[in-house]
Amino acid sequence: MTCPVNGPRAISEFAYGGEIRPMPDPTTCSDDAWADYVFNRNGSPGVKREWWCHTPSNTWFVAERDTARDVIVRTYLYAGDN
Amino acid sequence: MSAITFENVSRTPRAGVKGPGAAAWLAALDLPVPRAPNTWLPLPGGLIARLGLTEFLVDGSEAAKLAAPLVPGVYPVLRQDTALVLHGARLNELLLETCSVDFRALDLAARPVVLTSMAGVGVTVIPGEEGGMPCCRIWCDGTYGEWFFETLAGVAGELTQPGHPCNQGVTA
Amino acid sequence: MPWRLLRFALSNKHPEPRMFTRHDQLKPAYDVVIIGGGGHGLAAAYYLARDHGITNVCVLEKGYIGGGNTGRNTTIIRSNYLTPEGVKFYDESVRLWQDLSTDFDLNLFYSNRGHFTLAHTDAALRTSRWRAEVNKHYGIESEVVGPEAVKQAAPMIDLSCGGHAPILGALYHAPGAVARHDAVAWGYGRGADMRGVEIHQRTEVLGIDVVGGKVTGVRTNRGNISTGKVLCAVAGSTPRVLDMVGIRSPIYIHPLQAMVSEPVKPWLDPILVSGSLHVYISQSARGELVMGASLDPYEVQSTRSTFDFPEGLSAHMLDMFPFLSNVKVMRQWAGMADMTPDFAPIMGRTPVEGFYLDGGWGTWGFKATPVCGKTMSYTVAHDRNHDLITGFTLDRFRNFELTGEKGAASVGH
Amino acid sequence: MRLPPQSGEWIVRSKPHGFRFEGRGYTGFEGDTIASALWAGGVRVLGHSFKYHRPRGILSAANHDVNALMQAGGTPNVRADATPLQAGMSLTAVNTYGSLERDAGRFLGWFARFLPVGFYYKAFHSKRLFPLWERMFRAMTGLGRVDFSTPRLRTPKRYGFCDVLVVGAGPSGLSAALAAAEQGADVVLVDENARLGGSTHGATELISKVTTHPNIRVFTDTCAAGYYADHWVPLVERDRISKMRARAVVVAAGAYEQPAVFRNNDLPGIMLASAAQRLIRRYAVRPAQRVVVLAANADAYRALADFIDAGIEVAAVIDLREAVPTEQVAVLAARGIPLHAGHAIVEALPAADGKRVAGVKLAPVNTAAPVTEIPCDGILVSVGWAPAAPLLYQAGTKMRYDAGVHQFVPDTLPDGVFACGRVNGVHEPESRLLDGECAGSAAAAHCGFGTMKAISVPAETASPTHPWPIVPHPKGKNFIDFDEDLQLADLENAIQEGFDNIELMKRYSTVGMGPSQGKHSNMNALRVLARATGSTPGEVGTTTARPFFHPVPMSHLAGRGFTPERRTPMHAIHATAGAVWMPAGAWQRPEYYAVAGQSREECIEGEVRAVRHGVGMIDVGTLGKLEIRGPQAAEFLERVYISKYVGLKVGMTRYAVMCDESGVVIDDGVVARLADDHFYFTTTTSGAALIYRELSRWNTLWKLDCGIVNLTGAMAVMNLAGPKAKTVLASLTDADLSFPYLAVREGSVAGVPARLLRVGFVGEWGVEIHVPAEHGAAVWDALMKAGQAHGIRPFGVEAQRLLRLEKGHLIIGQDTDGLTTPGEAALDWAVKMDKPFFVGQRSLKAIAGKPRRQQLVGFMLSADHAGEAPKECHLVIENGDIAGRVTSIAWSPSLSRHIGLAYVQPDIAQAGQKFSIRLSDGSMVTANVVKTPFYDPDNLRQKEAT
Repeated sequence: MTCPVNGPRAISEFAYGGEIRPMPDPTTCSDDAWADYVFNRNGSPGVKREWWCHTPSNTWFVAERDTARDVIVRTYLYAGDN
Repeated sequence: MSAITFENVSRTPRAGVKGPGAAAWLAALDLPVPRAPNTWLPLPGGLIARLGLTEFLVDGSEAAKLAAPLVPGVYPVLRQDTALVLHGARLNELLLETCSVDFRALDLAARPVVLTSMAGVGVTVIPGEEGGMPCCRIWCDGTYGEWFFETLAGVAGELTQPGHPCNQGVTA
Repeated sequence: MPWRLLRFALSNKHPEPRMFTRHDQLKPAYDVVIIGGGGHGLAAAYYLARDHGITNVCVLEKGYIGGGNTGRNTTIIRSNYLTPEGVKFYDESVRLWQDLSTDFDLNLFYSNRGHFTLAHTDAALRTSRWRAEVNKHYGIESEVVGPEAVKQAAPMIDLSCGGHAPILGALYHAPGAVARHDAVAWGYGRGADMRGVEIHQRTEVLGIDVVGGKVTGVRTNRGNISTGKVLCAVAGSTPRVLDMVGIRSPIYIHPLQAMVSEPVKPWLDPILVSGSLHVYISQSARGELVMGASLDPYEVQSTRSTFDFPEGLSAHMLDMFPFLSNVKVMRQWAGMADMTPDFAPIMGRTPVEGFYLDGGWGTWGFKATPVCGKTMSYTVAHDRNHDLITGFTLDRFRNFELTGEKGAASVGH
Repeated sequence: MRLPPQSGEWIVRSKPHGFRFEGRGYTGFEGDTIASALWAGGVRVLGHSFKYHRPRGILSAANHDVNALMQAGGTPNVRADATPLQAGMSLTAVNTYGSLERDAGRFLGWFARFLPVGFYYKAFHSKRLFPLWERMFRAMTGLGRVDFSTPRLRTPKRYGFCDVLVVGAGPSGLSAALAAAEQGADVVLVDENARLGGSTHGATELISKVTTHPNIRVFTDTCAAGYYADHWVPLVERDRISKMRARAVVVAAGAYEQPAVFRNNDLPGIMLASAAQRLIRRYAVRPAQRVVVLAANADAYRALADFIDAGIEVAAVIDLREAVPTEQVAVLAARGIPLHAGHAIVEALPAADGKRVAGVKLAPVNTAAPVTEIPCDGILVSVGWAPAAPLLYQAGTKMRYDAGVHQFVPDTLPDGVFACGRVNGVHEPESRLLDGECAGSAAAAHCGFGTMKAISVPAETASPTHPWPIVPHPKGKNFIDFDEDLQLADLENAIQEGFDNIELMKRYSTVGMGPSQGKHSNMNALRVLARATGSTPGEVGTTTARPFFHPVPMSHLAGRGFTPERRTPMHAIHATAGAVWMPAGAWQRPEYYAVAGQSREECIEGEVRAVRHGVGMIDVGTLGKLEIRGPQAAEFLERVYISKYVGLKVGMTRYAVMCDESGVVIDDGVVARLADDHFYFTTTTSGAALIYRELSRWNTLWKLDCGIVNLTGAMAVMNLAGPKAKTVLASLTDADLSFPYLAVREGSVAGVPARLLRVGFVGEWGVEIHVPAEHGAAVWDALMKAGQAHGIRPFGVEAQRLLRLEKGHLIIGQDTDGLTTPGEAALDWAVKMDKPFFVGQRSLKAIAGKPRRQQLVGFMLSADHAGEAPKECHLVIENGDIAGRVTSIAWSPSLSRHIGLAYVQPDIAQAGQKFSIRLSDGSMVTANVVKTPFYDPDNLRQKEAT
């Protein structure tokens, strides 16, 4: 795994933060939509945008990772949803 | 084979600062600011290290300068870490046995700062060379300090025993 | 010497018939299609045929039967869960387990060894008492015992665990057992096969046809099938199948790794689990130490191995059993676990009519194999959730009514 | 049996080593393996087989002779064929009852026919009898014994780094390493043997080039145990592991020579030709006097030379091939050795004692022609090879079956992985050198050193492997798997029973599941399956090759096993004060302070009394301490905590509860406002690291104009509490202590800048004193000294638990669980649903309408309660059903009552209601629901100093 700030490190230096999932507007969304956001996951294999943290430096960043092969496609600092 | 010497330099004055305005603020205090993340620059009687993008550590007498009034976007970081200086021919072996970073691959001329984990403890490391032998300065959270020191000293002790599996020249 | 073996001896040609009929073609239609030829799917097929007289059934297996988590788990069987739903459910499972060898006329090596969940902190000790009290309430042998009882069952253990995690006590569950995992799939497979169920290996499901919210068929790499009922029993790959019918679920996949030592003369009778040290261990009938730990910390949909795993697990093993220093680890492997937010399975009917789910099995699927077969076959046969699984339905998440199994699951397998 | 000195032999004749085996004394040499020394000593039976306890000798002498596992003192399962002999060793065979001589297990051989494949699935399973049978199995099973007196061995583990890692130092590996090094790459070359060269002997010039090359580091006696992602390969040495991170890996692991399958092919004296060569060249041991060679490839004829040089009489060569190449025929003709082409061994004949081979029966392949016999005391087999490909499989290499060489070879290799030599299907000596150079050059080029050389490796002219070295026999004993005692018929039967998939066959028959992991059995098993199912080996495919290549000791895997420990600055002081420690994550915290002559309970009660009536102090430095600054600091806290902080006055604190997105309580602490844009706040001890990380993630997402600083390790904290606390503190501070309850001030204590938080956790006038860690010990000491006059006592976690319980304060994780909402935990008052947003708010809104499952209430036992009191997690029972559970309970010295907290159904949660708690023994205890706090209900004591 390559931290965008600290460079390539052993995976043991990183913490996994789960897939990046846009939050629906809590004020307008339905209970169902909210429950879907809170609990449901995109559990199928594929390339996902995930939160990862380099723990010694507490650096959060985004990793695009193919969960089928456990291969990291690229990593970069978070710059807003897209 | 020469031992590894440990020096506890936790008493040297130290100060930290972080935030989007930190770099500019330090410059305004006439401190040299390392450009690249995770690099350091020497200071009279100490050094200034850039930890990641927007955090800085000033070690040595110059740390006093950071007492200056803050400005928006600058947040002081109280530094109470344990600081060690390690030096010796077998230092690299000690690092290999406690840390997954390949320090020998680093370009010392670029003055690298390494934030990593050593023996399971988060550390900040500045590798260097002195008298033809590797040395490094390590900071870690003070509450881990005692255990960290004892553990490293223990490993270092083994490394000075002849016949120790990691003391065969072929793999040094 | 049992007479069965004499019979083998007296005939020169091996008398045993095929356990599984080979079927060269899929039929165009089945009453029920079961996706997944692991323990759960085959058990459901077995009980559908045996208890509900539904035999026009096919089991579709992408690889070979029992090749998924059925053949990758550490074969621990117990029922000392935390929630009433969980306890009743697994208790029924243990009851079924005890008679399976006889039902199948196949030796599953169901071995009652006793199960200790070690507590290294007062918090763990509290959870142990909580589980023990709930278990006893439902008539399950389960009690909190002191370190001395652990020492008695495993005299050679280091109660201080290398000084890092002193053992303060344990939850003791006498019925805790292990079984020969592959044989479970074979037993259910043979039983289903004998009753007319078709098992199709190397058959991959490519899609599921849903018309008007109702299942109508299944598309495979060996042709299409029409059917009104599909049971999904593919723990480890559930989300992929759910995508085929457009159902969203909380299931996410983390690998669970395990390793086994070279055979040594048996020295460990009970099954030991340590939540704090993330170790569970038992010794197989071959003399191998079968060892597992906690889930890998991030999502991966492959059975790749990591080296961190045997490193960490061995360190903790030696904290408990320093004298194993010279014992060698022979092999490591991994399985894919269907995780859910509340560490309980997701079972039963779904928003898609005729599509039944048996997933979210986390790390507890093996021990539930028989009761899953029972309850899911009932649910499929009557299109009505079996009483034992009403706490495990998918809609509990939409209703914010999670089950509280987290407490128990967090202290291991 | 020792030959005259051989050129390049590994033994050191000047260093004889005495050792014992099965109670008898022998002498070998430095450089011997255990097996070679025993063979030299005339020992032929090195062990008994796993199932039938048949005598077995040397098969491969290449670290997969699992029938020659030995117990060396406390060490089980020592591989005699690969373990260096040491002086004074005392060895026994592992799988015997009694001794190797009189093995009570031999009878199992007679019962062989009663034990067909999978027999244990088919019997012994009457519910009543199984436990008995199982006890019998467990008595017989297993190999070596573990020695409970073995200490924990802490072997070093280190990381290693290189450009090109070459696995295997045979001809191809050597030439690969050299090629890569020549192009400038930093090369590591590993081999499991004690010396370089692999199957070739000598190759001295190449070896010296390699060993003297500055770019090459050589690891001998080292096993590349597995391949892991990103080219991590753990190198297992005798007494440590190097976790090698390479930029490219060249697999030159060679091939395992494969046994032929015929009746009694396991008799001692029958071994692979390569094994015989090793005995001769490395250890100068004569494998036998008069041998028959079973051949099917050129390697056999190359080996012949060695045998003859060693003075072995070659009685005959039996070649499975009809057409033997003329140059090979010539080798024999020159020496007058009879050749039986197109013949096979149908049976090996045992000597009278059944413990060694005494002859062979041979017959033409595939005919019923008459059988001839040849007496001999050794059969040397060279009929083919199987690639040592596990690392390639683990790296994700696609392999294909190459009918030209009758083996699996790499088809597509993953990025940065290369293969050469026999594992790559290249067997001719010259070709292996070229293939290695090619792979080494490519690997170096992959790492950016030089360009890949264009080298063409000539194709093999003849297959080094025979496609069917298997001869059926009505009486069986033709073994395919020597680890598991599996005969040809066992596999055929497994297939017939429906286990006709390679994985199923493996699992049912256990072929390849023994300690050698199928190194000598998988290929033949696969051939049997292919033939039985009318498919090609390629179609059948192989089983997955899991790590490890060879078994690895747990001590090596565990290494030193670092377990970091955290200590607060006052740790040493607590120790001298008699602290009894309890672990809290990585921390050690004083549970209580032991007082001579007092019980645990008395000590704790004494500490409680000190706080209630005098003054006490506790080290709470393990709490998470965070600081947040910036214009939007308040906004940030507003979003992560369930209460409001925008309106919090500067100089005041407020209790803070955090939920996760599903509305479950996950943490609590205190937030202090030091300035409009500056807050200082605490988290639970266990939550500290995770909460800081999670808050950092939220702010990475929200990008609010504020910065969070983690001061957990940088600040020491002590809570000084009790009626006399104010007096004690006043003597050491310049701060005006009249500031109100829940306020925060900055001032100096004992000359040290401090933050003073007026808290009431334990229910007396109390203040949390936060100072920089370096001053923690000094401040603690000063306060203790100042408090002496007032009988100050340090108190531990247990006393604090009791004190807070008297105040009805909950502990996250004890009085809440993984599903508790603020409402259930009686924290509704803290939830501000009228805020625009906080994490978990929307979920709480969604469940607001639903009936509550449970409610946290305070309870008391009746004042006259006698006998056993309930314990935490005892259940609340209403009309026979579970209606809740106790989360906290203790005897309150202050109230002389048992008090506690419990979750109960809402319908019995009203003050004044009663419920019953069931003890472990089943008896019931009645509890009364009461309002909290139990002690000082109006919180007068903590507000004002008395």
